[in-house]
Amino acid sequence: MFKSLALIRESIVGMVGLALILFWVFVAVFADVIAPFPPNATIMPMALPGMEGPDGAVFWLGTDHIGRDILSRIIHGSRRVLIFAPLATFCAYAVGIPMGLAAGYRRGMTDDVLSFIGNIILSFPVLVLYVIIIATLGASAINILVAVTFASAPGIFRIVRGLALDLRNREYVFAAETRGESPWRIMMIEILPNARGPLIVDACLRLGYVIITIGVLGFLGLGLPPPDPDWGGMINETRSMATSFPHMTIFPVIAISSLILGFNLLADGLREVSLRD
Amino acid sequence: MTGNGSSRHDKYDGPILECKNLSISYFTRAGEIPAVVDFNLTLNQGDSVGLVGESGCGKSTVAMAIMQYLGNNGGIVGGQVIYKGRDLATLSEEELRQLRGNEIAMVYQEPMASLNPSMTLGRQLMEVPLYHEHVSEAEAAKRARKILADVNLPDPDRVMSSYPHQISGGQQQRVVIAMALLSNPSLLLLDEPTTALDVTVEAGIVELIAEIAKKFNTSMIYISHNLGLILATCGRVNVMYSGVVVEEGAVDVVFDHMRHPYTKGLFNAIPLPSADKTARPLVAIRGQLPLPHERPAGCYFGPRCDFFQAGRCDVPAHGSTLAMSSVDGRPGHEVRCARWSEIDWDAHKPEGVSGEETPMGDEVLSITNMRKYYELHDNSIAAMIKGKRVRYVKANESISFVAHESETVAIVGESGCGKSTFAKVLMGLETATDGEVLFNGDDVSSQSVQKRSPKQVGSMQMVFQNPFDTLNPSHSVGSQLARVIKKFGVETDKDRIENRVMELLDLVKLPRDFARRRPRQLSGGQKQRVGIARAFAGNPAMVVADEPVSALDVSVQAAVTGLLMDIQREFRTTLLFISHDLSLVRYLADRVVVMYLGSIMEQGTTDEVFAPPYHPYTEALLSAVPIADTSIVKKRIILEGNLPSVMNPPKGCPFHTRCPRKIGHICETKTPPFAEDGEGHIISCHIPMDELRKVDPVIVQADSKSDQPAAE
Amino acid sequence: MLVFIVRRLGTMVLTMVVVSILLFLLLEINSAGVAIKVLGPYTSEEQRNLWLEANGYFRPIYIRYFSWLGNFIVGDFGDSIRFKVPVGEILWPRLASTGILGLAAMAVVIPLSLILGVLAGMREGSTLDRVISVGSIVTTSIPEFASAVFLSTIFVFYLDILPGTSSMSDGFSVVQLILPAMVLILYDFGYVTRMTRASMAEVMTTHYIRTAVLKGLPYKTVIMKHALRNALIAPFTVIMLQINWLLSGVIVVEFAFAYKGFGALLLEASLNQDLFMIEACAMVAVFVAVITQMIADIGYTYLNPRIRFA
Amino acid sequence: MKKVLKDANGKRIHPYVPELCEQLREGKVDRREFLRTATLLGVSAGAAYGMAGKIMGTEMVSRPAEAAETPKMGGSLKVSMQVQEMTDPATYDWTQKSNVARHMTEYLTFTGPDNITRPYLAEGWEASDDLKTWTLNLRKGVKWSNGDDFGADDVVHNFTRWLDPKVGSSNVGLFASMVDEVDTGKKDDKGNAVMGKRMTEGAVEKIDEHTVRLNLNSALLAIPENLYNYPTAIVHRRFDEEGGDISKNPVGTGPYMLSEFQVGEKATLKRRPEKYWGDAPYLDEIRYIDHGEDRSAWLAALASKQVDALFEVDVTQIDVVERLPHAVLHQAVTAQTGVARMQRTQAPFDNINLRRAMMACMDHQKLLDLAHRGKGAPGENHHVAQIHPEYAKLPALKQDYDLAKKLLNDAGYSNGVTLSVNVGNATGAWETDTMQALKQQLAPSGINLELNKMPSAQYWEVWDKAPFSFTGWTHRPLGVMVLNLAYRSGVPWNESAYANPEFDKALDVASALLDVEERRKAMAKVEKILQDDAIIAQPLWRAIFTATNKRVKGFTKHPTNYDQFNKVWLA
Repeated sequence: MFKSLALIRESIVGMVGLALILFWVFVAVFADVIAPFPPNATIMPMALPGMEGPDGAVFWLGTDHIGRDILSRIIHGSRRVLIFAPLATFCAYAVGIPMGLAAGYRRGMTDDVLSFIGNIILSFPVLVLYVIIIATLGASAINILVAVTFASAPGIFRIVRGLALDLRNREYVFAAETRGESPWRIMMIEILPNARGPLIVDACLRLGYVIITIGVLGFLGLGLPPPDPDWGGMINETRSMATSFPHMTIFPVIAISSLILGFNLLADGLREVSLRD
Repeated sequence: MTGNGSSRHDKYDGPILECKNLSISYFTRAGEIPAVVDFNLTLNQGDSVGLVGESGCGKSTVAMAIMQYLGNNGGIVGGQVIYKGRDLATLSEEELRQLRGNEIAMVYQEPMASLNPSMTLGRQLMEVPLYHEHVSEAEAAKRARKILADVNLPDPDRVMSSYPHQISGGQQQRVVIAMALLSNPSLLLLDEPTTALDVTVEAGIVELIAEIAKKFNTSMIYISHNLGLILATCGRVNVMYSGVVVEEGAVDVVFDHMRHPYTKGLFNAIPLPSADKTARPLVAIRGQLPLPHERPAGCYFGPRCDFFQAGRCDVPAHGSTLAMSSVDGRPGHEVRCARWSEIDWDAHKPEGVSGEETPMGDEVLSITNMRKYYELHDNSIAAMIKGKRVRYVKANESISFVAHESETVAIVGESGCGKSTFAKVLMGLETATDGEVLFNGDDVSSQSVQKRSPKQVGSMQMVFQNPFDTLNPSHSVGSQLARVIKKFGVETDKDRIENRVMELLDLVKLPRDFARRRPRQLSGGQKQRVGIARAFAGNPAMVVADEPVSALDVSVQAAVTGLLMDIQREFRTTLLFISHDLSLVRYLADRVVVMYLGSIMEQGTTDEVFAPPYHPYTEALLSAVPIADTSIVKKRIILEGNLPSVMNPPKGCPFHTRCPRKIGHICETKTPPFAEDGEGHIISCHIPMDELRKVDPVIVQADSKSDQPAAE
Repeated sequence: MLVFIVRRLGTMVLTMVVVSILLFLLLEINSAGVAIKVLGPYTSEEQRNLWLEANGYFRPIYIRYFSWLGNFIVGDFGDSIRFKVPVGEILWPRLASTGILGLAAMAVVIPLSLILGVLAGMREGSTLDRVISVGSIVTTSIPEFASAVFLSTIFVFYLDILPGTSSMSDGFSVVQLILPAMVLILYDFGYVTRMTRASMAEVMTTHYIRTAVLKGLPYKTVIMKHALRNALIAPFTVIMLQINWLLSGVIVVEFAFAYKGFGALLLEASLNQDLFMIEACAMVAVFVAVITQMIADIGYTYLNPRIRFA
Repeated sequence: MKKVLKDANGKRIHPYVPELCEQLREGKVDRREFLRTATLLGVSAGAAYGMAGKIMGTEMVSRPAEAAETPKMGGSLKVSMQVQEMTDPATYDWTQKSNVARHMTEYLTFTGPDNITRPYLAEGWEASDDLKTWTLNLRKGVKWSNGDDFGADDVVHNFTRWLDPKVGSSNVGLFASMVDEVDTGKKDDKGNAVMGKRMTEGAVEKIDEHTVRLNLNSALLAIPENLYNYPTAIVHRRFDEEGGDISKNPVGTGPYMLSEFQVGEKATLKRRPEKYWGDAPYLDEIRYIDHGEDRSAWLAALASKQVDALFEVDVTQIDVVERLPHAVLHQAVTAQTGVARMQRTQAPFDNINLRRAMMACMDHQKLLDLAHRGKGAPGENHHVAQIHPEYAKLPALKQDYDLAKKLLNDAGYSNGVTLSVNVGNATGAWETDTMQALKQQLAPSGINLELNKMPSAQYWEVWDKAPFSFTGWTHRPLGVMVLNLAYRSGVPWNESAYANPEFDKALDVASALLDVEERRKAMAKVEKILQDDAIIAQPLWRAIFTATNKRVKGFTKHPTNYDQFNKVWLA
């Protein structure tokens, strides 16, 4: 993992992606310091970019329809997306990896049953699944987490299963078997670490999708509960005004697209360097 | 095959191909990497030249340079490739296209990968005349069919309409050869054409190539790492090392009177029939092949050479390396060595890895009538209707043999012979369907590894085939060894485990700081050593070595083999050596078990098995093994047909479908009996033992030759 | 081959049955909730009980499931709560509309991305490759909802050259199809392009391509006859599975452009708890997905002789 | 013995009317209140305008605006609105459904954008002094589209089916005073008798072919207003026999008839060729086009001239409308509002100090400015709007954080408290915006408001159960109507589970008072009790908006979003 991260220096595309991600990570970590206003403070509705607020502070990107500073909301919104997307992705991996390992390593009935379950979930169009889950359970943070996990885990399951099917035939796995290691140890210690390369690439791509998904849910009004800023939600709240006040919509769009782009580019760069060596 | 093709050959009577001072480099992020330096070659009409060398010596690069196909990052940086007087570098893409596949054709290492999986073979063959000679479809099909018959493929029509995966590996390679011959090329490049094939199949291909050379008078460049194959196919040979040719000349001259220390080293490292593990052990070449950008100045072989002299060998005389010089009195025999004339080969007795013969001890392993069947569930509708949903695959059938303490028993066979299943049953990863497997007195046939005690598990361990696969790339060498020590309960205390890891590294002659290294920092041979250390961590009574050196280069093979035998001798371990390499088996085994399609064909002491009476399969196998010794005369036995599928084995004697000595109906219906010729030498054949005894030996030393291949 | 198809059909049916059980349990296990949803929150307990009794909700759950499933199989999905007409009356035309939108998008995505992907993958590392690769990454990084907002702002409000909604209330209109299809194309083509590129690049490094080149075939023939066929196997599967993704994108696009399609129907059914509509939509969505997967599998098998003749 | 007053046509006038005239003369009620109350009591709108004119000395025109232009006949008006199922007018639960039907099936009364209820299919009505007996005089000469004459049988049939529980009409609640609670004879799971509602025997009486009398169990002032509530459209007497589906078998008295209906997509109404009983409308055709639930899409449809009018425009969109050169924005002052109501029965809202602390944090004007762009009126936490005739002005509420902190301290939350409010956005995104603004105002006192946003359908599942929710309430012409619906002990829509006998009594008094001034005094008490009990935080009264193409003439936005296109024409 560290090797491929170090190698990312070899890929321009990957470096650009990493830079975009690190930029947003920096923004998220220091949000309290760099945001000029509290993200939910309703100060001055409909201010245009560059306008001065009541106490002389400047709304660099303007304010939204109920007077909140767009820049501060984008800055604080990065926190939400960078906590939520990785957390959701992590949960999906936490479910998908053991299932995939078990199916790929043990094969037989375990594989048949798990694959069947996975295929059923996969046969739902993703957003259909989200919409039904969220509309049935309600749009809380935990439900979005559940929905993302539920919808992403089968995809991860498939990848891990494929990798495990391949890696289980390696002689070091055979060696571990011949010394009577437990299946659990073989899966976690012998197989999993060697699957990390493709999984890291997949995780980057998946993070991009999860960010899009959280954005789409926000856009459909099924997203994270307000008022804390959520990029997709910001776009949804303001897009009816986009023609008169494009600043309300365009900046969150740039923010979300740049972060997704960052993950996609990083994934591409990682794949490039991993293929090279 | 005649027509405009051969008229083309008549126009030109200079050399077909000349490589002049050819230097080829790859350009990577790390900079320019010279792959081949100062390569010279002249090939006349009808000549066949072998390029031989270990992996990474640049032999395939030469072939690709001749084809002018070096990819995006490779290029010729010096010298010329001249084909029939034309410098290929000056040709346009279109002119090159007209040469490729038409005048210069190539046969590749992996036939399966070289054929388009989604196109019928007929179409792939027909493309050659269609695009080069613009003949009609019908004519192209006719020619394709004819050439398929020429390469001895039965039923060319079926092959024409097949896809690559539908025919066997040997047949695929025949198709690739047919494709190369379709336009009756002037020059044929063969890049390790048999490496991926089983040994009996290889023999057929080699014979075909020799036939072609004779029949079409085609000039050939034959690339191989196998000296025996070169001997069987070529007139001249170029021995390459690290991007340069170190010695060249006529094959028998070079093989009998080699002058370069590297060539000499190679021959000392391969298990020729003359080698013997106690009397004339194999000698490994010390050190490792230098990476292309770490080559020493002067002689590239210098650091590994026993005759290295500072100030002479490390002075570049020709570019960065040395120049070739002609060996006196032998025109065409050249060598790239500064001291070739000074070395007294008779006085040089290299230290081989040898030891005394150790007496055999008690029986450690005793297998009686072991059988392993797999259930195969047939989910097809037809099977459901018939109610025959379960079929049995007989992976192992009636296996019986014994192994003693400190004995080396070799199990020999080609792919699908059931060696791997057998190993799995022994190790407890599978349980036997039937029969008895007594290990140290305990029946372990139905004891899975989880049910065995750590001591039991530790006392039977395995060394694996693939060095790139044998160690887990994610964990350090030390931690992997430590885990085994802990698992087998050899040591429990942390410090003592570490001590034991160091001891193990010492045992396999690796530096102690390798404990902290990751497997990818190790060479193939080093990884195999770690693999051996791992197998011996639990002080095993028996080690199963599954082709432990087959993926290694010749020079490394000898070292690893020697090490394995050394340790075995030291611990009086029983070694079960699984291999397809009969030369190696002959060299190190005490007893040999020959398997075919899950059954034992023949077993006995090494001498018994390698001498008549033979089982017909053993006989064919022995005949098929290429031997790099000009003094050896072999009987030629080429097996017909394909290896049958394990899923659907022949009834009666499993070998009857390919047996050249099949006696009749009985072979097809009755399982042959185990006939005994002397104590322990058992042959499973319907042919009476007396008949079998009358067979001549397959391998004989020709009287005219000296019995020491390397001496002069 | 026949065996393969029959077996795939079996799996498909099994999948549908399991999905139907899950849906039924998720949405109908609480019959009191069903009554509230059907009759609205303002109704009295008495009214709800009358309805539940009339519609057989007091029967045991498994009988309810089987009668529900039976009705489903014969195409009786029940009445939409929101529309008060049989679900099928709404669902089928909507599905057809989405089919048209999807076809329109795919009609551009498939040729465009295949051509670009092949061009890029043909010469890996070339400038053209880099431009196409980065370009396709950028377009896939802009979520559909974002491009929908911007394309509509530009083309509807500023330029005023395209209609802002695509309800097709006066009959089918190609002009109204442009914006929604454009959004789908913009997002989807990048993904297929990248897949095609990767597949093509991989094929170009294979030994059989080397064989074809060294056989002296013209470059065009190498690409057209040897590389394409093998390089398109993977994108074919991706494209078929993309239909699943398309269905997701369609929700956003139909919502944003008021396109009367399946995606908007499903979203609104979910938001309005139109129970029987959700059930039918989900079943249809899964059915479409399973069918396309089956076609993908069969097509993959057909394209790949290695599996076809195994 | 009271004198029976009659108007110029010999029609009986409610005894309260002269007093009302007196109050108008003395300036105790304004013109609007006079008109509204007079018409409510059965004075025809024309007569009421006439009376007011005489009293105030000015001639009043009941139809202002755009009189200068000559209306043009013909044309098709396209309106963007959700086209929902519209089977049975009695069961309509969305205004949109009634809008499609409104020009086809008509109501007994008609409440204009000016909040004044006029006679319609009922030519006039009389209420008894105790407001328990109402006599409806039906218009003569009205023909159904199938050729039948409209008459008392139709009206009786409608009342009967509204109050039949099997029909499932929400009118049961509206006309609760015509319904008895009876034992249905069934038992529930616990063995208790299941109670059901049945129309009181004799509640509707046919007097003659064109007269119907309603006999109520209790006084009800708002009968005429109720008769224009959207589920009370009058269907044909054989409606149920003929299929019971207005969209499949459209029969009505209105000037237009449904010619095309595709649920979820579009509905087309074509003008009937026969003579209409009222003034002939101008439009040939009204087309409703469904653009889904996304308001941005509606506006996009208007922007690209795909439609001429919209159902509604969000307050955030008014700038966009103003930028469209061909569009005009319409605004209506309404009593539409939203209340963050707390259930006194559930902790922590059983603590009055906590509730009051919340109220003390509110700056209603600022909430209005932030969340609704200042469009509307500040709320006063008692759910009676300034535009209601009985509105009594109470002392202004002030933001007072010191008080809030003190109250919070008394409530035992000296370290602050986190409260979670459900928001369903059932009436638009302004609900979330308002709660976000409220959150900001509560924060300094130590109250942390969390927003639990949910889809509206889900919101309606819990709207009357959740401890703390923000519910949108629609416009009703009288303040007492909504108070009776929502805050009287035990009524079905009492979402705050409010039960205060003192309030009920005060509301009873106010509801039965005809004297506007008296009623206003009584209302002051009602409002005060509600405000002091602090069960609702009511940030604002909304103005509502829509937009039309400039070529749409004669259009006025109705405060309840009712479409009234009889006088609309296209330039």
